Amino acid sequence: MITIRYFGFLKEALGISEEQIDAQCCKNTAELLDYLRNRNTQWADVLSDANIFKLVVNLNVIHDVTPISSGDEVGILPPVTGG
Amino acid sequence: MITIRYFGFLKEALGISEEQIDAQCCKNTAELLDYLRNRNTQWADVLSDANIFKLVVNLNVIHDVTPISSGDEVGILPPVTGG
Amino acid sequence: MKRIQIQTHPLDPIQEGMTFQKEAIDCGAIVSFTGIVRGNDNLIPLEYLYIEHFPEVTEKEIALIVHEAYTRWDFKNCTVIHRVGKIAVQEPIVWVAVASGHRTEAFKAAEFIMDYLKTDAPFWKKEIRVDGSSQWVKAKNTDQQKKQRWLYDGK
Amino acid sequence: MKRIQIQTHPLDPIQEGMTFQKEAIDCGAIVSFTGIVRGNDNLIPLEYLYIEHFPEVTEKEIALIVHEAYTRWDFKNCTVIHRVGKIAVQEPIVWVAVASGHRTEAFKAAEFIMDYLKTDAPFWKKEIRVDGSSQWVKAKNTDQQKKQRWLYDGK
Repeated sequence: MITIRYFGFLKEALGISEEQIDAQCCKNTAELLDYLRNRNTQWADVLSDANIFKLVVNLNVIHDVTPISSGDEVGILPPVTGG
Repeated sequence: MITIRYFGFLKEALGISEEQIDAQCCKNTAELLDYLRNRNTQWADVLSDANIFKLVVNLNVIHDVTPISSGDEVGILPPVTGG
Repeated sequence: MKRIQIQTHPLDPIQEGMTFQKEAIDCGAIVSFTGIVRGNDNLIPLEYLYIEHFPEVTEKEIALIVHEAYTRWDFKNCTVIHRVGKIAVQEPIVWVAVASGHRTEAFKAAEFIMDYLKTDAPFWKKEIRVDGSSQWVKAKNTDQQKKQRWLYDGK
Repeated sequence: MKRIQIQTHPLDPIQEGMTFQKEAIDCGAIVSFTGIVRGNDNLIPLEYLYIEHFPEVTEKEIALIVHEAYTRWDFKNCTVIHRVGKIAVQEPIVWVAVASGHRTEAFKAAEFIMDYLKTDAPFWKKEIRVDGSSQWVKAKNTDQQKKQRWLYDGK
């Protein structure tokens, strides 16, 4: 299983803060995003590129497509608004 | 009489912090500086342009040659080093 | 010495400033920034902010920002404290302090850290207004521009 | 609210910061600068600084600098405190604080005021060293350059 964590407005827009999905779904972070966007048009809209600032795999911010497998945790971060 | 006040290193280099001179010496601040520089080579050296940052007449910083007369106070300020 | 702290309890810039000043041995300059929750930016006044973050990741991202500042300017001490959770109007939300030999380094590093913290550190702000309505704050383009300025105005 | 103060008694940035923060109503950003006497800039360590100024004129010149900053950036509160007389190593010599709606204005105005204070305000620094020798500090070209930067980088 892969754990997915949603932050900020994504949580409320998707109605979920964390979920576990079968690791068969996707070999890497790009495939994971495709998989989630294919759920329905709402997911596709909410998870549009403009709404995703960064992905985090196992607490490391990633800058390129990154392989994922069972046991990994992926965080999906919307644009940040701290300070 | 015109009162002249010296500040910072000028005081020590000239061995004087304040003096009064006859107002007949000079009609304006440029003439005053000439008058003081003509006292001897030491005064000319110490009061060189590089050592004078600004002149103050009656507590107002001046930016141009300014008329002076009896009762006026002129401050001679070397380059500043605060902060 | 670098210190990065995320906390839910109130942030006290005075207390932090005292500690920071005491530790800034041989530094000629201290610049500090305090960010405070404003109440009247919108039509309906704010009651409080709620700030979410990503524990561990936020600290790591701030450490990267401080390190990047350190490669650009020579400074000795740096503290970054950011509050999360519920924060009332007029309360401090973020405090950044930099101590260095001379003033320019401290000014530049503190401003740089704040600009990058705004655009890179995983914090999300939700506004809860006095009428009970609430909304997640949208990221500002002006913050991106302020950050990009440092690409050219590196020092 | 602007406050300019020249004082011979010790300068306490913590106490001043507390007062300043309390008065910064509706401000989202406070930037403060503390300048501290360094002891080891030269071969022979410093024992203390002696600072001379020109009473009345110094205050007026600082007021002009603060006003010039105010024409460039929108800020609400500003305090400038400079100590004169005998100041020991590690003691604060100058404190500048600016409070504004947003951070950039406070950073820019505080740095601008410090840069101009260095080159324009009538203060003169004399170093008294541990071996009893003493010397008036020479004005630095780098301070002139920092000031001139603001002619082009106005905002």
